[in-house]
Amino acid sequence: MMIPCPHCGDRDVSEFRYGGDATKQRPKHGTGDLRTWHDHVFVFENPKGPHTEYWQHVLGCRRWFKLARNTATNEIGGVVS
Amino acid sequence: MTSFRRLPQGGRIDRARPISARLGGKPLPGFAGDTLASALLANDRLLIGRSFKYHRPRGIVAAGIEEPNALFTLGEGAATEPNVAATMVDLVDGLVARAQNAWPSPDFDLMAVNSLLAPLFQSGFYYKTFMGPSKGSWMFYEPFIRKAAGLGRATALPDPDRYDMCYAFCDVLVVGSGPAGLAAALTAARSGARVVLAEQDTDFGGSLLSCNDAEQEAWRLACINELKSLPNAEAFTRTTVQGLYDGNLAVLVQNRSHLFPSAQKGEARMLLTQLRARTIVMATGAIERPLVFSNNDRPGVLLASALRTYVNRYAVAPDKRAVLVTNNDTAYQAALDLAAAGVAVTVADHRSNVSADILTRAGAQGIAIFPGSGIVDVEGAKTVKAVKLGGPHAVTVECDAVGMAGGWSPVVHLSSHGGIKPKYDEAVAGFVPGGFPGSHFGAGAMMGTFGLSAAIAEGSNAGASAASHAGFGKTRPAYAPEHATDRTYAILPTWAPTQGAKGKAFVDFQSDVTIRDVKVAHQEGYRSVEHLKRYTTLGMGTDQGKTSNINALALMAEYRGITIPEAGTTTFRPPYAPLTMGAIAGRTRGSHFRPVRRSPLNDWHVKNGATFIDAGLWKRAWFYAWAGATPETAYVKEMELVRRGVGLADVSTLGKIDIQGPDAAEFLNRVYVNGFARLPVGKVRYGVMLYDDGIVLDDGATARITENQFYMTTTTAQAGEVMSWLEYLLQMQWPELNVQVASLTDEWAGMAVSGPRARAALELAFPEADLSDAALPHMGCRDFVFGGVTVRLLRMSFSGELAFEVHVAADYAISLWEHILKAAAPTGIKPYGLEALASLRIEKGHVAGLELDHRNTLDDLGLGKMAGKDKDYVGKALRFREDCQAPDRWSLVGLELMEPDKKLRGGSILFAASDEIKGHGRGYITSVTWSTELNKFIALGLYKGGLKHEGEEIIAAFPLKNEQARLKIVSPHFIDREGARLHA
Amino acid sequence: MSKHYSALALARHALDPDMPWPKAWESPEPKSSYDVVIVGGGGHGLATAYYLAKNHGITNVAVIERSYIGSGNVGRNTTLIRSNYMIGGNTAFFEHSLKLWEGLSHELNFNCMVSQRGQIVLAISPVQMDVFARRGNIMRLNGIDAELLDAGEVRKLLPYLDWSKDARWPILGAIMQPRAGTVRHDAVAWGYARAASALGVHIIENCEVTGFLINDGLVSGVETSRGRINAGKVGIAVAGHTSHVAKMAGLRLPVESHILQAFVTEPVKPIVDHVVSWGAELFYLSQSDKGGLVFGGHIDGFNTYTQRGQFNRIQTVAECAVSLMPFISRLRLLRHWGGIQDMTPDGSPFICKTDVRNLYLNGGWCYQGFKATPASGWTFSHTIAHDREHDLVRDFSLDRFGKGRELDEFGLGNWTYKQ
Amino acid sequence: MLERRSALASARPYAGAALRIAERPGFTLTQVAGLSPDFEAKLSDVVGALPETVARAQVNGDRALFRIGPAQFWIIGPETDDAAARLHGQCAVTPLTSSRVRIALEGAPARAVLAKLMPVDWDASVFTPGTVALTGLHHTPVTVHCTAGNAFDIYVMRTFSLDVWEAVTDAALEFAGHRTNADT
Repeated sequence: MMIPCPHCGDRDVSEFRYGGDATKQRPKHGTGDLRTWHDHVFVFENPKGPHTEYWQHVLGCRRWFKLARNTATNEIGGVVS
Repeated sequence: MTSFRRLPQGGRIDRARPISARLGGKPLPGFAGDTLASALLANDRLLIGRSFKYHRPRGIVAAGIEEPNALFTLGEGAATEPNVAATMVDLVDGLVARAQNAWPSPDFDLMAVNSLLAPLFQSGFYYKTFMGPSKGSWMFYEPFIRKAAGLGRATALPDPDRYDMCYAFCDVLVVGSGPAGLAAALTAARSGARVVLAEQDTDFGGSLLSCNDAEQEAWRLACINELKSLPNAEAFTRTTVQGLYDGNLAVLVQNRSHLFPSAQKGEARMLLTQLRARTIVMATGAIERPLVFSNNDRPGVLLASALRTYVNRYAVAPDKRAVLVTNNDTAYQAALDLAAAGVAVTVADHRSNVSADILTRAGAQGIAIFPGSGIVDVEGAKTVKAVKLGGPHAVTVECDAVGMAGGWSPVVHLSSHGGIKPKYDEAVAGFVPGGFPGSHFGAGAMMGTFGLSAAIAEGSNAGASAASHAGFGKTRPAYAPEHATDRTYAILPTWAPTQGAKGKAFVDFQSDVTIRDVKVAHQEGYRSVEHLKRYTTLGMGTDQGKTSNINALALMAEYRGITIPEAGTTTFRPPYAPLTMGAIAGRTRGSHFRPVRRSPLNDWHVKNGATFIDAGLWKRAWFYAWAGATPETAYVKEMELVRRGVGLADVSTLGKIDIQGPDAAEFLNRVYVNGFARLPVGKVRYGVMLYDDGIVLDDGATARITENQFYMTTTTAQAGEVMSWLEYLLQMQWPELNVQVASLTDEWAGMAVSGPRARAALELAFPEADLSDAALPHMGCRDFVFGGVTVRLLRMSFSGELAFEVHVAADYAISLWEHILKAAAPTGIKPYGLEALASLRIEKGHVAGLELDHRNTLDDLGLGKMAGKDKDYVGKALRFREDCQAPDRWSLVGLELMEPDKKLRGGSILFAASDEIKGHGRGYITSVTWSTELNKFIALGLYKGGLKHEGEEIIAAFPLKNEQARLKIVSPHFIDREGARLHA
Repeated sequence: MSKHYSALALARHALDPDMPWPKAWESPEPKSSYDVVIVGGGGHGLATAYYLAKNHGITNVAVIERSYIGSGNVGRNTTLIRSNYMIGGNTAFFEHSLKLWEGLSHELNFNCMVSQRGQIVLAISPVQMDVFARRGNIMRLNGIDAELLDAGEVRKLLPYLDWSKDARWPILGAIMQPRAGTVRHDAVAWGYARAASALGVHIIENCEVTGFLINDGLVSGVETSRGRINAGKVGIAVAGHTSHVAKMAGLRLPVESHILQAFVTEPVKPIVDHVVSWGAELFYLSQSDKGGLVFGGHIDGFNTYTQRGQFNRIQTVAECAVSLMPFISRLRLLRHWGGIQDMTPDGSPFICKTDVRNLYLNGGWCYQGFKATPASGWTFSHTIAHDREHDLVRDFSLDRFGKGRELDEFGLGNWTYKQ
Repeated sequence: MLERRSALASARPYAGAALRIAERPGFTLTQVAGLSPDFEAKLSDVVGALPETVARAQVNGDRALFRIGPAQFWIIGPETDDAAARLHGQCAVTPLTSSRVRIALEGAPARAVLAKLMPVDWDASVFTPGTVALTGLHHTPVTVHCTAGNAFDIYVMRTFSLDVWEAVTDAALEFAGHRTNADT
């Protein structure tokens, strides 16, 4: 796969680290009960199709970003702001 | 008697350059341009091996990569390479080859008795027996089965050769250099696009190399010359496109084995290229199918197209007569070329109607044609003697060779690597690409286009489309040679054998799968293509069923009474052909397997007799020669040095992070469980951070340098994780915080000066600096300039002694380290290594390594009290999950060995004195050391209920060595509990 | 026709080539209703159906498979079996599984080629030796075989490893489980299918479940591509696709689908006689009876359902193979393929009841689905039959994360993609 | 006085007829990051024009500037560079001179060698002088700067530098006239 880094452009997937499901809203710091945090940390959307994920260009500019990617085809949808 | 011979002239071999290779210890003469296969035929060596299961005599079937039978072991000693197809090996001086799967020799093979037991070895054989008499019986049979299986023999010696890897980028990749591929590459290159042409063969031209037409040869050379003249085009031979991966990544492997063993230093036997192509044109051609009939595996039975290649390209022909059996028109190209070479040819054509054009052209060459007939049986065991024809012309024809023309299977592998299934094309009687993504194009035989001018036209179009898709507009197509005609490919699909003979009719030669095996699979219900393949092993050989898959699929469809498309298709996975493991690994092996990370002080350690130990990627000084030769003894002396005097340790591997910004304090206050908001400037604080799940992520000391700048340290192991975690929180979750982080791990070196005489040592090293307890109290921090360089002093202790960490820019580390040792020599200061470092912290009860294993909570580690009650921090919510708060969780304890004569071991399982010694125990030992203070073995461990059991005597069990020992549970702080030494 | 397989039966068929073998399993039309419907005709689903019939006398059972049976991970793994587990909730379950493996060919009258050639896990640091020791000690204390080997003993067994000074990490020793080994993976699906079919279980291929029939929290059947099928109870065993099948029943799960690649070389004569695993990086290798070296490594590491692996992971694994066993450099890779596996935060599975009554879940197997197959079927069938979790899977529950009762066998923390 | 010591002091030198690989010391590396909206303005007051994109270096006199991320720059100056001091208090300033080793690669085969090491398009028509890439070399982060036709500076992490040196010189083996005590 080629992953589009918002700053460095298309780069080989080997330069990136995957950061998990980005469709979930992280509770604001200091808020959220046990159940909310449980769902945020442990439950995954895991769709077969369009998805949004966190990636970091760790062997590059070290930017984290949200990436739209289709888990059924590995098609890249682009960076999500 | 002779079956095959070298023709006096013709072919693409260089008769001026004779080659002497060796086969099975005997010379195998040939010419430059020969393959091992063509040389074998030229020397009339038909019988070249034995089959996998039945050990039947086998010969060469093909002239290309699809060869199922002719596998040899090349090279000797460490350079041994088994299972190489003779058709893909250049005949070069020094080549050494051996036959396989036959003992003592293919000619006289003892295992041939297998063929007598043949009726037993039908599909599913293994699944139905070898179960008795008792449960474990398979273990008795397995060794024999394993010995019998397994093609060639590999060497256990390390591969002596070099393999290389590179990355490349292009606009248009053209796969295959046949007529379509050459046209595509040329047309694309003329547009100015960056073009790469990959050809698997030793020369460009594909099917043109097997022709004997002067005009076509001229066209081929013209294309190649123009292509080579264009600066934006690159063309590679011996280069197989092994697979296509996401993002148009094509993996090309160039095989340079023909240069070995005489290769130059640094020259690679194979080069793997990861090529990112904007667009891809596939012109991968087609592979001819055999026909299935009784004894169709006899040596001398080849593909018709192979016979044509051998006669035209290698000038090797059957001695007198060849019989071709066909169900389509293309066989006649072979027939005519063989006839032209003086071979008498008989054609048995399954079709009762053969076109007039063919009849006249063939008749003119004296080729006998028997319409409506096929081969019933083949006579001869180790070579073909004659064939029995069926149908209206039931005659027996003596011959030296048989050519099978069962129709063509387009090479759709690459097009389906991307996940698009091939679709069946009735007219072609084969599978063609099921479609292409926008950036892929196809041309020529792989699309089912078999005519020469049609293929060239299609290639030109594909090349133009690919170029324009890659953003290159104008180009000029490559036109076909003037007299190029489109020979017809009328085919009457015939899958089942002509009836009337009892001999084995093979579908898959290499896996020894007969038509009967397919029947049995059908009977037993293994009917889906995948079941058929897995149950009969059909198509699972090194040839990956290139010649057998379609025939088998068609036969299964016939038995099921459904159409071929209904029966399904086979999925093609990379690699296209067997791919040398060394080529995939490239240079990344041995000492280069993974990077080595070295401390800025590394060179000093090396020079001064340190023994190193791996800690993740780091090489760390384990212990020093001054203290002893083995870790067991050395670390104890180094511990004593620190407890009684002063020692110097390299702690540069600690993670270090620069945290700056108006919200830096708030940021740290969030990520650490304990408060950092009000940490005064010039102070250091020990902090612990959790992950969102409430489990301990890491710990370390962080200093406040200025109001808005902090200097964080992490554990060596978690440094990378913590850095990414902080970046994630700042960039993705807490945009409201104005903070910048930067890694200082490589910028700053760190050295710990520890021991009662630490202050004395540093006062000698830094005479200008006031290091009194008042000026620099415990957990104080100060920067000052020494020798023109900023030095950062942090007064903190991992060992429990009075200690300082001296940090300095890495460039100056060795200079400062040597200065301290020299200046402080009167204090007896010496270096100590990782083993002592880790042992001292155990005595002090600091958690590390195995105590921080992502399983433990703050409270498990006895750090619960650190967490701010009325403060929020990452992981707070889930920290309070039910079981995380359970009173009887395994938590940190200190352990003392009660039996002086015994040894304590890490990984021991803990039990209460009254427990039966079985099950999972009540905990385990994480870290062990000899305590120089207590003169006994002590340990840290996790124990159910933890320090509630302080003072209890328990048992440590180590059944792997049948050891048990009595321990006492004590506080994990074995020394100086009130911390007097720290504040000295 | 010989229904029973044996050398004798083979001989009879050899003498009379025209005598046909019976179908291994029947393929009937689906009935309108069953006592139990198992969704998923993989190893776990088929084993579950077999033990429902065999252990619990429930034979009115249908196994519903979207494609052909065994088309999922049971046919896409590296065929390893072992029971070297150290966490309380795991040890007994996987040892029970290994015991069932040991008798499986007899039990099913189908040779699954259960080969207990022993697994050797190589340690590269003193700390790792301690970790392995803890594992081995727990195994011994639970009646499971385990040996601690020093470098010399390992070298005698595996002379072909890189013992040179060039090795990036030295091999300091190993933990060995002699009873661990390999199994012919496809045979497991076929053997269970044949045995279940013989007991009356319906095996329905090419039938995709498209929905669940659920009324006020109670499941009563499934909608399929071949029509509605009513069921008293429904079990889901579709590892790899657990999330989106469970989603049809309104369940959201702690599961993320990832691809794990597997590799096989061309066949060569016997050269590797054990299962060998490495402590430097996740890597495991054995030689199949056919002669191919079968091996694998870490998941690609991101959420995907495509069965196409990334090439950089292929490189990583090849680098491990060539660096640990330098002779492999000259052998050739024949095939590589990908299996989609459920990854869970703690790397451990689920066999449990769900919020929907009479709907049961089996999934989240991560790397360990194949070796678990017999015990999974054994305990899942019990859970379904008694509407109560079997004792061996008490900890394989969905609520363990909420309770803070993770089963983190390897201390890797709660990250699906780092397991 | 404390003396500097190169992280490559014990590296085996590389000698090739057409290719030069050597450490290029003698620079000051300062990482600056913005903490206020007017950061880039303040920065250019001190160091001049800033690079437009992450892919291009801006050379102002004896300083080269890389944009390594949003509101983040590297300033590569001479050993005596005072940029850090002059920027103090105006943004986050992090001296990183010791953290990186600069390896210079020069000669006709340079692009071929880079292509063996990093998944970036090194074609002369694409990676022109002034181009910068933040990428990975043997699992470690590196910054590559094309300083002229076939001349490149590779900034590698100090603690990995000896290993990266080995990786680069090994990749360049086929271009080595000889590699000093290569066989020891």
